[in-house]
Amino acid sequence: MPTELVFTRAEFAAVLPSAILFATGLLQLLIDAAIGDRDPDGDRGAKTHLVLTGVAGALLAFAALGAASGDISVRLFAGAMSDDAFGRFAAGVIILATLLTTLAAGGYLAALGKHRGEFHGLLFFGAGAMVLLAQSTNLISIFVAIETLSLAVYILAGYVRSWRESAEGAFKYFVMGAFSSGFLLLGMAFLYGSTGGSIQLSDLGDPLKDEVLSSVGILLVVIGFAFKVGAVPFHSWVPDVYQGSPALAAGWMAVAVKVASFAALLRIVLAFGANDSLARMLAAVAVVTMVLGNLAALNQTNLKRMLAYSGIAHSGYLLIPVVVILPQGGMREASAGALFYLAGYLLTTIGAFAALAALRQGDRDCDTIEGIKGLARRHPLVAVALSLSMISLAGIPLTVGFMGKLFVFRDAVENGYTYLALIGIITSIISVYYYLRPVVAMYFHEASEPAQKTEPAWGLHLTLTVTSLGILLLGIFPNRIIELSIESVKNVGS
Amino acid sequence: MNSLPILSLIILTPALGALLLAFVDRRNDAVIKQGALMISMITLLLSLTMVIGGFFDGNVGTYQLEENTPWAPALGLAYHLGIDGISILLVLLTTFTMPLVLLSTWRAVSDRVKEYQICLLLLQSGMLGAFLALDLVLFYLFWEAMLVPMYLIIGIWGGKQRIYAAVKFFIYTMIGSLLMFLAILYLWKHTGTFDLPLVLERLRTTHPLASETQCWLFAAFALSFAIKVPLFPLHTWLPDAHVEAPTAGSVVLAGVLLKMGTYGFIRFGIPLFPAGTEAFGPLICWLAIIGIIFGACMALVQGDIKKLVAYSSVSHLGFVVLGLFMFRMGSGKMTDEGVTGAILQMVNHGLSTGMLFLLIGIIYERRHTRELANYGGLAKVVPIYSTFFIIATLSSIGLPGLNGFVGEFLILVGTFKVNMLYAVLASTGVVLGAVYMLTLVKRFLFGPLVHEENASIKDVSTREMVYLVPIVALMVWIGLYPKSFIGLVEPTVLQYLDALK
Amino acid sequence: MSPWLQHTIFAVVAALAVIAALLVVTRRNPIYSALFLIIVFGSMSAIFLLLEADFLGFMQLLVYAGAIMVLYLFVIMLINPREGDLPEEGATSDRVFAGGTAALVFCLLWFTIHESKMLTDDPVIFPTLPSLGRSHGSTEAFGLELFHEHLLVFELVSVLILVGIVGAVHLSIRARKSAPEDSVELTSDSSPVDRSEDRAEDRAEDIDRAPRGSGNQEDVTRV
Amino acid sequence: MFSLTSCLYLSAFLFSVGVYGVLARRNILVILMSLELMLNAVNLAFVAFGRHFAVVDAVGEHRGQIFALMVIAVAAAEAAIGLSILLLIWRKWRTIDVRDLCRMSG
Amino acid sequence: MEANLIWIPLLPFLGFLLNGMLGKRFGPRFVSWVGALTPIAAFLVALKVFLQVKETGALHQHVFDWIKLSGVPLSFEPVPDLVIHSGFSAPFGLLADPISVVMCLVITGVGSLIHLYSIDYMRGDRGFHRYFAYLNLFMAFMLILVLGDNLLLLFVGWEGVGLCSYLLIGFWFEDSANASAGRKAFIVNRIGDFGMLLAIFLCQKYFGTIDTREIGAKCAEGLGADGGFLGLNLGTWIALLMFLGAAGKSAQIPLYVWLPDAMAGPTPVSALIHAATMVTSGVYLCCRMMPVFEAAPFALEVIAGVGAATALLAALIALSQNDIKKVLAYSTVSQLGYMFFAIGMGAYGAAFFHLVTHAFFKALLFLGSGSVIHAMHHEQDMRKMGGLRRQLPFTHATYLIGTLAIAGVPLFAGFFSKDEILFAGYERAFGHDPSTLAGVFWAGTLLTAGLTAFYMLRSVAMTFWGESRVAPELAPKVHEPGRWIGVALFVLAALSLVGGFIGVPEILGGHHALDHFTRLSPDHSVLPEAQLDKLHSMEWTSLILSVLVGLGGLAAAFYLYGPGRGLLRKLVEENRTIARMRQWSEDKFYVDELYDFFVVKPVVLSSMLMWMLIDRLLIDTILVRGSASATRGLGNFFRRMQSGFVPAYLLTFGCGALVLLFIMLSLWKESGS
Repeated sequence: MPTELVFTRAEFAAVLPSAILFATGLLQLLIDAAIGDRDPDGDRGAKTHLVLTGVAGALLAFAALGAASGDISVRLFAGAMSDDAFGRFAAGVIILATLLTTLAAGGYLAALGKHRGEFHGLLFFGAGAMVLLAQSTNLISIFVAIETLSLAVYILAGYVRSWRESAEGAFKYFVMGAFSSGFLLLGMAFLYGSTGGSIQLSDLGDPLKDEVLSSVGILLVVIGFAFKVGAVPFHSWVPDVYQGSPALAAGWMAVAVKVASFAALLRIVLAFGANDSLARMLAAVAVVTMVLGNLAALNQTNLKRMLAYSGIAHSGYLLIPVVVILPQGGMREASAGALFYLAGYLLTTIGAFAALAALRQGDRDCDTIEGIKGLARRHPLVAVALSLSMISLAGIPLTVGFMGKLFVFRDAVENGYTYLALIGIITSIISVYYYLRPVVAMYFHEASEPAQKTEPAWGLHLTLTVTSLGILLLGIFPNRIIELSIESVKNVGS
Repeated sequence: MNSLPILSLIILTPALGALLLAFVDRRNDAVIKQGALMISMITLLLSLTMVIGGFFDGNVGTYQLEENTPWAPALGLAYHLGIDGISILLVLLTTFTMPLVLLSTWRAVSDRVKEYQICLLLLQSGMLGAFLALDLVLFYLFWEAMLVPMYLIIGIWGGKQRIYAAVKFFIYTMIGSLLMFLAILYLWKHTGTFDLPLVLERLRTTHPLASETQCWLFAAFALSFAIKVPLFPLHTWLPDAHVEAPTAGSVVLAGVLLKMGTYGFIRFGIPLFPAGTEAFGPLICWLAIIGIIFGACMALVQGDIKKLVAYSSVSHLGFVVLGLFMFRMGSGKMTDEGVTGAILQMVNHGLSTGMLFLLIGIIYERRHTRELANYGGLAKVVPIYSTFFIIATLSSIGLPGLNGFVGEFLILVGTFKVNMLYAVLASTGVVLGAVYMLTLVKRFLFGPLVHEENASIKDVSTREMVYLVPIVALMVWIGLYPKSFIGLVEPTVLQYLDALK
Repeated sequence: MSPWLQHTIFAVVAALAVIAALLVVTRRNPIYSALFLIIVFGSMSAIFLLLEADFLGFMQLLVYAGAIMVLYLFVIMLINPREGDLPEEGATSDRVFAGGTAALVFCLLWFTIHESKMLTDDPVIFPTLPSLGRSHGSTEAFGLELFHEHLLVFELVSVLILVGIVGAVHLSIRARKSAPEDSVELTSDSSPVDRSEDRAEDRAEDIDRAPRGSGNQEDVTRV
Repeated sequence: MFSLTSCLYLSAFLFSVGVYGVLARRNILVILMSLELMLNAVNLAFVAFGRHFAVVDAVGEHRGQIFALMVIAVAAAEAAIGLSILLLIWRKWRTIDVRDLCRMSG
Repeated sequence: MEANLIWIPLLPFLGFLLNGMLGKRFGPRFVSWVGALTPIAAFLVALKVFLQVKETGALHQHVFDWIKLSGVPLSFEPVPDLVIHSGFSAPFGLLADPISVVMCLVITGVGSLIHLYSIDYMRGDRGFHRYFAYLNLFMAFMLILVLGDNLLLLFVGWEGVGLCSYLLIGFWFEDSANASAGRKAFIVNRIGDFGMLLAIFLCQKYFGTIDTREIGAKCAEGLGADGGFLGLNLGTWIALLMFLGAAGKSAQIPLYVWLPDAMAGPTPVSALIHAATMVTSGVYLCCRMMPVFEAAPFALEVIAGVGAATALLAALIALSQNDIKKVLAYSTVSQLGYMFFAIGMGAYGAAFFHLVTHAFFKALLFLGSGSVIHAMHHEQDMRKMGGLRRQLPFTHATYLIGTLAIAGVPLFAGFFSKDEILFAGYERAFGHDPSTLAGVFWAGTLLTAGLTAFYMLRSVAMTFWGESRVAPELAPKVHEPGRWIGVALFVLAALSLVGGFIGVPEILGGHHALDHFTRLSPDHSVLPEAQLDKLHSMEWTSLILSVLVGLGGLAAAFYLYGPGRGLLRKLVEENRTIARMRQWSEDKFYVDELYDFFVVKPVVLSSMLMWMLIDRLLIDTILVRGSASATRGLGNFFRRMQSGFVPAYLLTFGCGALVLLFIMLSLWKESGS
C-alpha cells in the first residue's frame, strides 16, 4: 500500500464537474453571507449575483463535462467512480436541470420573499452529489452520494418555513427517506457479504457470490432506489413532498433525483447481471406504479400534486428499461431508453414546474386548477409552455415525451415485454385526461376572478422558453440525443 | 423535376405559414386572415401543380414522388413520404377544403383570430402529413399531432358543451391510437423496420406473421381507425364534437379528419394483416352496416341540425368502410369497385358534408341557433342559400349526376358482388338517407315562415358564394365525369389488390 | 482474548443491546428512550471492539453516544414536552400490526442469513488475523485505507456535513431581520394580529383536529 | 456464540426492532431514534462482515469498518437535519405527534 | 348506328341552365321563351331522329365514358367465369330505338304543349323562372331516362325526374303540406329505387353488363334461368326488383300513395310529370327490358296481379273523391295499373300503346282541370263548382273529349289501347291456355273500365254540369283562360280524338302501326289462319264487352250525377251500406293511415327509442361515461389510500418491502435449491 496519495489527471477530470458544482454552492453561500444583507433591494431584489454565480458555475461544470468527453476511464479513486459516457450523460441532464432551476429561481424566490443563498447553495451541493452518484461505482460512494443529495433535497422541500405544507412535506420525506436508507444500507451490507468483502459494483456479478445474500441484498438496494424515484409501494412521500415544496424545488427534485437515482440503479443492475426473479418483481412494481400513479393523478385539483403522481407514473415508465435489461439475455442497450426518457423528462417537468412558479400569487405557489383558469389570456407564453409540458408528458407526438415513450416501449416490445408496453399505453391513455385538464383550464375557461397579474422575471421566461423549445426540438429532431444515449450505454463502467 | 421535394413542401407550407403568422401582431386581424388564406392557397396550388404539372403520374400504381431520408435512425425512424392513387385524392381534398374553411371563418370567429388561423393551418399540416407518410411512426406522429389543434379548435371556439366534447374527442381518439402505436412497435419487433413498404414486403416474404398475431395487431389498428371513422358503436364522440365545434372545425372534421380512419384501414390495416382482415372483416362489415342504418335512424330523430348531419356522417362512413372490405370475391378473384368507390366516396362525403356544415355555419352566424325548430320556410327568405343547401343535400343522398352517387353506387356494386346480403342491407341506407335529409330540408327550408326573426336573414354574401361555388362545381364534376378522379385512383387500387392476393 | 471470554462478553453485550433496544422503542417518555439508546450504542461499540474494530468502536462511542445522543437530549430538553405533549400512542392493533411487520422482516432476514451458503460453513469464531505490521482496526491502518481507498467518499462526507450544517441552520434558525415569517411562527397563536387568512386557517385546522388527542388540547394551545 | 452468523442475527434483530419503532410509535422523537437504531444495526453487519473478510482481502481489510464510519457520519448529519425539522414542526404545530402532520393527503 | 342524339336532352338542359341562372334577372318574358322553345326544339330534333329511326333502325351515340373501371387487376390471369364478372362500365351512351324515340316524341311533344300552357298558367307567380327551370330540367332528365343505353344512365334520369318531381310538387313550399307531399314522393320513389338498384347490381354481377341491349340478349339466351336464390331464378329476381322500382315510379301497389299527394304541385306539372311522362317510365322500363320479363313468368304474374289490383283500387277510390285533381290522380294510378296488367299479360305493345294514348288524354284532362282551377282561382273542390259549362265552354268541350277517351268510347284514343289490354287479358284467361288467375285479373280490369267511365263522367258532371255551386264572390271572375292554354288544350284534344289511330287493330282494319314500329308484340300474322281467326273472334268479344262496360259506366254516372237526376242520387246516398262504402272510398280505404301506423310511426318511434336507449343510455352513458367514472372511481380509491398519515405511509413501505422480500426469497428457494 503506497503511503503517498496519488491523484491522476483522469481522476481530476472526472471529479471536476462535481467539484465545480460544490465550489459554486459554497461560493454562493459565502457571497450571500458576505454581501447578501447589504443588497440594496434586500430580499425583494432578484439577488442577481446568486443567479449569475449559479449559472456560471453550472455552465463551467457543463464545460468540464464536455471537455473530458471521449475518453473513458474506469476505477478512479480506487474504484469509487468511473468517468464514462453514461455518467456524463446523466450528469449533463442533472447540470442542465440545475442550471434551469437556478435561472428560474431568482425571480421566483424574490417574489416569494425567500431569496437566500441557502437555496442556491443546497441546489448546487445536491447537484454535485447527484453527479457523483451518477458516476459512482462502489457501494460506499453510492451510499454517501445518495445521502448527501437526500439531505439537500429534504431541506429544499422544507425550504419555505412559513408554509405548513413545506415543513410537513420535509418531515415526511425525511422520515421515509431515512427509513428507506436503512433498507438500502442493509442491502449494501448483504451485497458486501455476498461478494466476499467487495463493495465494487463490478464484483456484484461475481459468479461465486452467495446467491441468497446477493439476491436479497440487490432487492433491498433496489427498494432503496425505488423509494428515491417514487415507485409504488414506496411512493407515499411523493405527492405530499411535491405539494409542500416550492414549485422550483419540486421540479428540480423530480428531475434531478430521478436522473441520478436511475443512473445509479442502471449502473448497479448492469453490473449485477441477469436476474430473472428481480426482473419479474420489478416488472410488477413498474405495472403497479404506472397504474396507481396515473389513476391517482386523475382527480387531483392541486397541480403540484397532480404532477407528483404523474412523476410516480413516469417512474413506472422508466422502470421498464430496467426490467428489460435484467433477465437472462436482456438487452443492455435498453438502458439508453431510460437515459433519453430522462433527458426529455427534464425539459417537460422543469418546464411544468417553472410555469407554476411563474404564476405564483403573492407568496404562495399558484398550484390549483382553479388558479390557472383563463391563463391563456393573461400569460400566453406561460400557458403555451405549460401546455407543451403537459402534451409532452402525455406523450403526444412532436414532443420529446413521445420520443421517450417510443424508445422505451419499443425496447420493451422488442424484448418480449409487450404487456409492459401495453399497460404503459393504457395508462398513458388515462393520463391524457388529467394532463389535459390544465390545458382545458387555461384555454377553455375564463378566469373565475380577476387574478393579479404578475409579470414573471426574465429568468423564468428564459427557462420556459428553453424548455418549450427543447420539448419541440427534441420531439422533432431527437436523433442526436438518442445516439448520444445509445453511445453512452455501450460501455458502462462499474 | 424529381429533385423538388414537392410532398414536403405541401406538408410544410401550412406549418411554416402558421409559424410566420405567429409573429404577426394579433391586432392585425385582416392581415392574419388574408395571410392564412394565402398560405392555404399556395398549398392548394402546390398540390394542383403536383397533379397537373406532371409530377404525379396517374397511370402508375405505385408510390410516387417518394422522399426517404433518415430522420432518427437511432430509433429506426425515417422521413418517408410518398403518394399514390389512394392518397392523392385525399391530399387534394385537404388542400381544397382548407382555403374554403379559412374563408368561412372570416366573420364567424372574432375571438383570438390569430390562434384560430394558426390552429387550422397546423391541422392542415398534420392531415397532409398523415396522408403522405409512408413510415409507420411518421404516420402515427402526424395522426396524433393533428389531434391537438383540433382539440383546441373545439375546446376554445366551440359551443356550450365544448369542453366535454373536446375532451371526449381527444381521449376517444387517443385510446385507439395508442393501441395502434403498440401494434406498430410490435411490427418493429417482428420486421425490424418502421418503413411501410419494407414492412409490407418483409411480412409477405421473409417475416410472415402468424394469423393469430395478425388478428391481434389488426384489432389494435382497426380499433384506432374505427374510432376515427367512426364505426358503430364507437361513434358517440362524433355528434358531440360536431355539435360543439365551430363551423371550421366541423367542416374539417367531417371533410377530412374522419377519412383518416378509412384511409388507415386501406393503407395500413388491410394490407398489413390480410389474415386479420379475413378474420375481422365480417365483424367490421356488420358494424359498418349497423352504422349505416343506425346512423340514419339517429339522424331521423335529431332536432339539432349539426347533430343530424353528424349522424348522417356515421351512416355515410359506414358505406366507405364497407366498400373498403369488399374486394375478395372468393375463388381467388378480386373486384375493385368497392375499394375504388370507397376512396371516391371519402372525397364525396368530404365535399357534401363539408358543404352542409359550411351552410349550417352560415345560418348559425346569422341566427345563432342550430335548433331545427327555430327555422322553417327559409327558402323564401334566402333562395340562393336554399339552393346551395338543397344541392348539398342531394349530393349527400346520392342523387345521380352529383358526386355522392358515383361513390355510393360503386361501393354497393362491389359489395353486391362479394356479399349480396351486405349490399341489400346497406342499400336500405340509401332509402333512409333520403328520409332524414329530405325531412331536414322540409323542416329547415320549406313550410311557412313561422319565426319572425328569420324573415330578415340575409342571403349568402359574395364571400360565401366564393367558397360555396367551387364545391358545387366539384360535386357536379365528380358526378358527371368521375373518370378524371377514378383514373387517378384505379391503377393504384388494382396494384393494391394484386398485392393482397 | 480467549474464545470463551469472547463468547461470554458477546452474549452479555448482545443481550444488553437487545433489551435496551426493545426498551427504546417501547418507552413512552423519549428521555428514557434516548437513555436506552445510549446503552444500545454502548453495547454496539463493545461488540465493535470485540470484532477488532478498535477505532470504529471508539468513534461509535464518541459520535453516537457523545454527539448524536447529546443532540437528542438537547432537543428534548429544548422543547421540553410535558406529559400532555407526548402523543397518544397508537392502538394495540396498530402496534400488533407494526410488530407483525417487524417480526416478519426479522423472519425473512433470519431466513436469508440462515440459508446463506457462505454462512453455513461459518466457523464458530472469527478467523484469526494474520499478524501484519499494523494491527487490524487500528487508527493508523484504518486511516491509511480510508485515505487511499476511499478518498473521494471522505471528501464527499465533508460536503454531506456541510449540507447538514446549512440545512440545520436554515431550518431551525428562528428569525432574520429580513425574514419575518419565522418570528410570526412562534407567536402566531398569541399574536393579536393575524397576518394572513392562511394562518387563521391553519389554526382552525389545529383546533378541529384537537379533539382526537383529547388529553393534549390544553397543552397544545398553550404557549 | 460469537460468530459472524450470530452477529448478523443480532444485527437483523436490532434492525427489526428499529423497524418496529418506526412503524409503531407516534412520537417523532422516538421515530428518529428508531431510525438511528436501524442504521446502527446495519453497521454491526458491516463490521462483522469486514472482520470475517479481513483475512481474505489485505487491501480492503477495513472496508466494512469504513462503510460503518461513513454511516455514522451520515447518521450524524441526518440526526441534525431530522431534529431541525422536528424543531420547525414543534414551533409551528406545538406537537411531536406524527399523526398531526396530515394536512396534505389524497 | 351512331347519331347525334345528345341534343335531345341537352336542349332542355340548356333551358334549365339559362332559366335557373339568368331567369330571375331577365324576367318572365325571357323565361317563357327559353322555357317553351327549348322543348319545342328538342321535339323537332326528336322528330328528325324518329324519321331516321323509322328508316334505318336504332341509332346510338356514345357520348363519353361516365363510370368505367377496368376491374381486372393488372397481373391477374383472366379467369373465364360465367357466374361472376368483374369490371364495370357505365358509359354515357344514348340509344334511340323505336320505343325510346316514340317516348321522346311523346315527352317533347306533350311537354312542349305543357310548357306553352304553363306560360299562361303560371303567369305572375313569384317563382316563374324557377318553375320553368325545373320543368326544363325535368325534360332533360326524362329524355335521359328514355334514351339511356344502360341501366345506370337510365337510373340517372330515373332519379333526376324524381328530383324534379320533388321540387315541383313542393313548388309552393310555403305550405307545409306541399313540402310534405314532395318529400313523400321522393321517399316512396326511393323505396322503389332500392329495388331498381338491386336489379342493376344483379345484372352487373351475373351478366357483367348493365347495357340494356346486352342484358336483353343474355336473357334471351336464357342466362336468367340459371342461378338464383331463395327459390326464384335470377331472371325473376331481376324482373321483380325492377318492377319494385317501376312500382315506385309508376305508383303501383304498394307504393302508389305518393301520387295523389303529388297533386299539390302546379297543375301543368301534374299533367306532365304525374300523368303523361314520368309516372309512365315504369311501364317504359318494363317495355325496354322486355326480354328480362319474358324470361320470368312468375314475375309477370305478380305484375299482372299488382296492376289489376292497383287499377281496381284506385278506381274505387276515385269514385268518391271531391277534389278534381285527386280524381284524375287516382285515375292515373288506375290507368297505370292497366298498363302493368298488360305487361303482366305479356302484352307489352298494348301497354306501350296505352302509355302513349294515356299521355294524350290524361294530359288533356289535367290541363283541362288546370284551366278550371285557374279560372276558379285555385279552387279544386268539385262541390264548389258546377255549371261551369256556361263560363268555360271550350274547357268543357276538351275535358269531355278527354273523358270519353279515357272511358274507352269507340274511336277515341283510349278505346283502342284499352281494348287491346282487355283483349290481352281475355286471351290469357280464356285463350289457348286458360288460366283462372288471369281471369280474375281480367274481370277486375273490366270492372275498372266501367268504374273509370263512371267517375270521369261524375267529375264532368260535378264540374261543368248542373247548378252552379261556385262561391258568389268568385262567380263573376270565372272566365276562359289565356291563349296558350287554349292552344295546348286544343292540340291535346285533337290527339285524344285521333291518337288512337296509330294502333288500330287488324280486326278494325288497321295494321297496328305502333306495334309494328316498336316490335313489342308478337307478330300475329305468322300464326296459322285458324288460330288467327279464333283470336279475332275473341278480340271482338272482348271489344264489345269493354265498350258495353264503358258505356254502362257512363250511363250510371249520368243518371247519378247528371243534370236533374237528384232523386237517384238521394237514394244512393241514403242507403247506409252504400254510404259507408262511399265513406271508405272517400277516405282512400285508410291506406295512408295504415302506412303511417305500420311503417312511418314504428320507424320514427324505434329510432327515437334507439337513440335514447342505445345511443344515449347504453353507449354514451353506461359504456363511455361509465368507464370514465369507473376509472375515476378507481383513481379516487387510490387517492384515499394516500391518507396523509406518516405511519400509514411507512406501513405501506414496510409491507411493500416485506412482500417483495418474501417473493424474492420464495423465487430463490424455488429456483435455487
